[in-house]
Amino acid sequence: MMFLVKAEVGLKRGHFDPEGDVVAKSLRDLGFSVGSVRVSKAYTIEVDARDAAEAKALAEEMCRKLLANPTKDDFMVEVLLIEGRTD
Amino acid sequence: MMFLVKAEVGLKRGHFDPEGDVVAKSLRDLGFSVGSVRVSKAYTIEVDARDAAEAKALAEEMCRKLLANPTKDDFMVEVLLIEGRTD
Amino acid sequence: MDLRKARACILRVGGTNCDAEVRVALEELGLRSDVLHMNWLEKGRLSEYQLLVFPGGFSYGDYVRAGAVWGKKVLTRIRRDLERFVEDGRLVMGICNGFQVLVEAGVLPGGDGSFSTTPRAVLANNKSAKYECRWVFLRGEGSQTPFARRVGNGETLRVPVGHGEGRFLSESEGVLQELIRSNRVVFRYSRPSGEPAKGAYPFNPNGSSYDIAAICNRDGNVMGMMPHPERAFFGWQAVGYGGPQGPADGRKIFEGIIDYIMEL
Amino acid sequence: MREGLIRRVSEDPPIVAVDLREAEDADLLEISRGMGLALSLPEMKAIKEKFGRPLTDVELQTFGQTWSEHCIHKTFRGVVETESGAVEGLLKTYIARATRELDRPWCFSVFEDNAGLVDFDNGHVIAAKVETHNHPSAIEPFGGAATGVGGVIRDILGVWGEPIAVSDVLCFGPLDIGYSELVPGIKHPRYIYKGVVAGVGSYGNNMGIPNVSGAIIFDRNYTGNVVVYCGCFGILPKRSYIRQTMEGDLAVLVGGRTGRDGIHGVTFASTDLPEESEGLRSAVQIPNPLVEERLRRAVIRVRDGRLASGITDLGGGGISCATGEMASRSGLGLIVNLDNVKLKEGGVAPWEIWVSESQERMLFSVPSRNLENTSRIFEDEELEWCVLGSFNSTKRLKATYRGATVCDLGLDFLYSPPRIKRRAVRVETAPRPLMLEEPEDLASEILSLLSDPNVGSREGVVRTYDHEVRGATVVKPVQGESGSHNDAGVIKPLKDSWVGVVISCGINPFYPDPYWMAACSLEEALRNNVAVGGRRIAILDNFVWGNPEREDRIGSLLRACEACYDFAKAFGTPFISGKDSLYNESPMGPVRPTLLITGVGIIPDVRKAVTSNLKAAGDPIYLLGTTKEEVCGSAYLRSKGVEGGDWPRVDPSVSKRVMNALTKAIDLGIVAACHDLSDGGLGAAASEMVIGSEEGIFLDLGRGLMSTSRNDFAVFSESAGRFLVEVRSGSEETFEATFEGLPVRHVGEVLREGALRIQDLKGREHVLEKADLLRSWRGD
Ligand SMILES: Nc1ncnc2c1ncn2[C@@H]1O[C@H](COP(=O)(O)OP(=O)(O)O)[C@@H](O)[C@H]1O
Ligand SMILES: [Mg+2]
Repeated sequence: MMFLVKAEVGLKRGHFDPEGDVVAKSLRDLGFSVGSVRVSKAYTIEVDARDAAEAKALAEEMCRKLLANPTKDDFMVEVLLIEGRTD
Repeated sequence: MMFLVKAEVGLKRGHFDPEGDVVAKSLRDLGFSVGSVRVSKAYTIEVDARDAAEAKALAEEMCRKLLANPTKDDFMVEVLLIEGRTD
Repeated sequence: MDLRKARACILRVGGTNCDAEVRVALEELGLRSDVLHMNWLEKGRLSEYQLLVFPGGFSYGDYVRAGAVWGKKVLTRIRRDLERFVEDGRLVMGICNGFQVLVEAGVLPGGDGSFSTTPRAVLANNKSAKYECRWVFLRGEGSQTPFARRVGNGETLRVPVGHGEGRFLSESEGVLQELIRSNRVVFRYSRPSGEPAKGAYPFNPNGSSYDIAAICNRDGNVMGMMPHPERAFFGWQAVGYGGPQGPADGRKIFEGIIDYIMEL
Repeated sequence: MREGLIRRVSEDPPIVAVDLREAEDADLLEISRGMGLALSLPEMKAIKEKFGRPLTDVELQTFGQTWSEHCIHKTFRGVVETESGAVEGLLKTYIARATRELDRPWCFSVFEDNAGLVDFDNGHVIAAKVETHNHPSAIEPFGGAATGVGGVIRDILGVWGEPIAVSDVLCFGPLDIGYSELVPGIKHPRYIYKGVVAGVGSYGNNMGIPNVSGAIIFDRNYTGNVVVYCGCFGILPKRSYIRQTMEGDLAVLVGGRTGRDGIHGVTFASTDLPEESEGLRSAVQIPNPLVEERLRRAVIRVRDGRLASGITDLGGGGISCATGEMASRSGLGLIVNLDNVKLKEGGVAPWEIWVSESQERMLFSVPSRNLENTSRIFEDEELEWCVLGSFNSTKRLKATYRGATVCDLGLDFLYSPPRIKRRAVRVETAPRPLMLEEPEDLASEILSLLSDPNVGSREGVVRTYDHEVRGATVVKPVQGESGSHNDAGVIKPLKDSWVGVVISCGINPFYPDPYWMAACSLEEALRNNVAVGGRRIAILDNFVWGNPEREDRIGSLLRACEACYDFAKAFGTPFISGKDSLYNESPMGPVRPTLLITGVGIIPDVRKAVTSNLKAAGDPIYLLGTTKEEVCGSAYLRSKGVEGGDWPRVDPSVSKRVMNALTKAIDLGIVAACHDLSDGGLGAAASEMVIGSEEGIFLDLGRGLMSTSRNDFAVFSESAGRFLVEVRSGSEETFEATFEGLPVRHVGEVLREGALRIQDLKGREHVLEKADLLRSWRGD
């Protein structure tokens, strides 16, 4: 069964995020009152799995093997929906 | 009051996502059984606002003014929490 | 006007890195050029110049999207002056990152008046999902812009590109058709024969729609292009691509600028 | 460890005092390990004996950093004991001695500063430096490689150089290795490869510095030990090279903020890669090229305004090493106020501020009267800066934090660590018999070798690096529509001079004898340089070796160093800079001893530079050099998984004369195209020339100087000192006269049609169409 999974990968807290810094400054320049900004990447992946739990486990493995570097990144995986259903 | 807002900016449906395509291929190379992959950017922003509704509106304006380009991007904004509270 | 009195302004911000070679090209043709950080551009100062260049580089790290942060800064810092500059019929050129900036600022393709309030196009990431440093063939489309004055309709130029985000996409099919109809597509990526690339890689290095490499505004005095003519100015820069003897093809674009300024 | 040796002096700020006076040997070692100092027992004892007082953690960390392998090259400066006597310093005895004895007047500054400097044209000098960033790249490939590039660029800025080019040489495990063959803690080569290539490209492209030279090697051995060499080359007016820090000058820190990142990078590079590298989070560095781009602008403006009296980069050891070195090289002392340092985050302990390796920072010494003008430039360029303190005549390195003195060390002691002794055993390598039948079908052998990852096209990587930015690249790394390879990059750095800088590399880690491995690497760097028109070549050495505390590792290092001396002398090419990276060991074993030689030559007129693509049908093709049965470690045997046979050796008496004659022929304008013969031998070189051209090549192997009767050896031998040259037709006589008495033969012609036709030693013809060559080579 196809599941839609979202894996979000971002720098661990404590690491300075150069992109977030530029974005924050630029937003302030545009007149917004913002504090810090952190940028992460979100991968929306169609995963073939037996159930939601397996889909999640697979996505976590994808993070560990390719999408994230556990030394510097945190990641968070969420199963969005089962293909074709939105509940 | 400081609100934590997440703005996710991704390609509009129907737009080809070269990065997602490469990620999907790499995941398949690693033996994962995946369909398509789409990549988006998530900005986690500390926004100064009176209430959650205003925080959300401000973040949407940030997307329109900087974070998204309407030719290719969709965006989605979500208020994560009020600084200091996690409910 | 007397070329010795004319001057070009090459703008830079943090991350800009192609300003020096643009200056070398312009000065080689006798046009004095200042490289100025945008922060130093006091009000009104632009009017001292006949040409404004947004050169290549990675302004603000190309974070968010290539050219986006600088593009918005242009609007908050120098919008009025830039509008007046363009309305005066002075020349504005965006090369690579500079093109991305002009698009993000709404200067190109531009709106009905002059700038559009939101960008009406984008330079999206290359179809190959990679940075591409390679020489391409550009086909002159007979556009009525000073920048292409020395380039015949259907003539090809050999010039390098170097970018990761150069896939031109317009807001709608209508915008694209309008660009084509009003003859504002200045260069298209082509095959060596001069045939448009029709999307074929690597002739079209990024997957741009309609093989667009360069466009101009309604009046033709603002042009943005992804390829780098300043890297194909001297013959010795084109070793393996027609050099090293004689000038290289990109020079024609700068010569068009000089012709125009001398006629002012 | 016994109680009371380590005592917290203050909670906030966190400062610890360590009393070594009562410490036993075991305690000393435990302190060294526990604090991450990576100091040996003799070193800890030297510190213990020197001080009659407890030391702060800041002070001990200063020793840990300054006495690290990375900062002070203790192995290369130490004593190596061998069966046949002691060698007093590998650097002095071999590398620097070659340079000293060659005594070239154009060597402006060697082994002294952040980069080597050689004369150029119009009162300018060229700066060159090559670094390694192996361990950080193993842990975080993208960030590790990117900060490797960023770091070596700062080495060039650190001698007031304007960067004009970068290079990268990368060694990876096989991309198709199975996961099951990996050891925990080792990332898959594919992951490392993608990240490293992206990191190198990202930093160079962001900085706008063209990448014009490099190499990529794949071998199982590098699976556990990725090797990432990053080079940078710069130019500066000679008179701008200012190093005269004076008493009273201010120490000014500029650039990125200081944080916990990169802490213990130095000591980390001085020990084996631990299995649990995932825990080493603080060793990860996040690249921020945007700040370095602004630094570059500021450095050049401060230089041209002649505002500062000295400059250096912050690399290993952070503020502690940069300030200490700047003071020590000027015979001064310094007092630093750590409160002034701008921090990325709160709660950073003083010792962390002191040794942090946060990226994108530079240190200037500025006469106080110039501070205002200097700081205006920093602010113009949107850079953060602070005055760290001022230089004085005390010859002591002192640091204060919140009013307390946290460091007070004599620089003389700090910069004269106890010399270490290493023991070397000679490892004899003797050729073994080779068991391999001569294959029948030469054409298919060539195609299959072209598709070997070690021989195939590098276009997919090289095009992701901008090699044209700055508009000064003459000879490109890849060229033409099919992306064929040139042998070296040529840059024209000055507007008003035709003189070019020629950048090349040589690396041959697969020849099993370390002496000949080094000789071949050196000769290949020169050969690549000469092939495009380079001469007056300066060279840089970069050793990547295993743990030098092991006798066999140091034994092979010694042999490689001997070759460096012998062949630098024989070719007349001085070393001007270099670096060693030792302790490259992982749970999968030691790294294969790997020496990179980088060549920096000049060409008087860039318009005469030679590329490798064919120019005109009918031109004669010449093979320079003798082809011997030297196939051990060749790409050919490796792709077949076969060992044995003899390896290439270098005969400088012939090779040097061939190169000199080639230079002469190039200057005469009679060389239309040239390619050196390296990995894959004659077969690969000829194929690449065809791939890059409309035309083709006919080769008659029997006409070449071959000391073999086997076709496969004739085509795939990697004998040194060889080139394949297209000569302009009509110039045959002049060409042959130029090579009078040298091993040079007219072996074929340029064909009109795009194909490689080889007549083998038995008179049979093998035909390879360009399309097939291209397909195999590109792997599509
Ligand atoms: N990692 C790299 N970075 C930059 N340039 C590279 C890299 N790898 C290869 N190159 C360039 O590509 C060309 C071919 O490299 P290589 O295959 O090692 O040489 P050849 O096949 O000519 O002996 C050279 O110009 C080299 O400088
Ligand atoms: Mg070569």
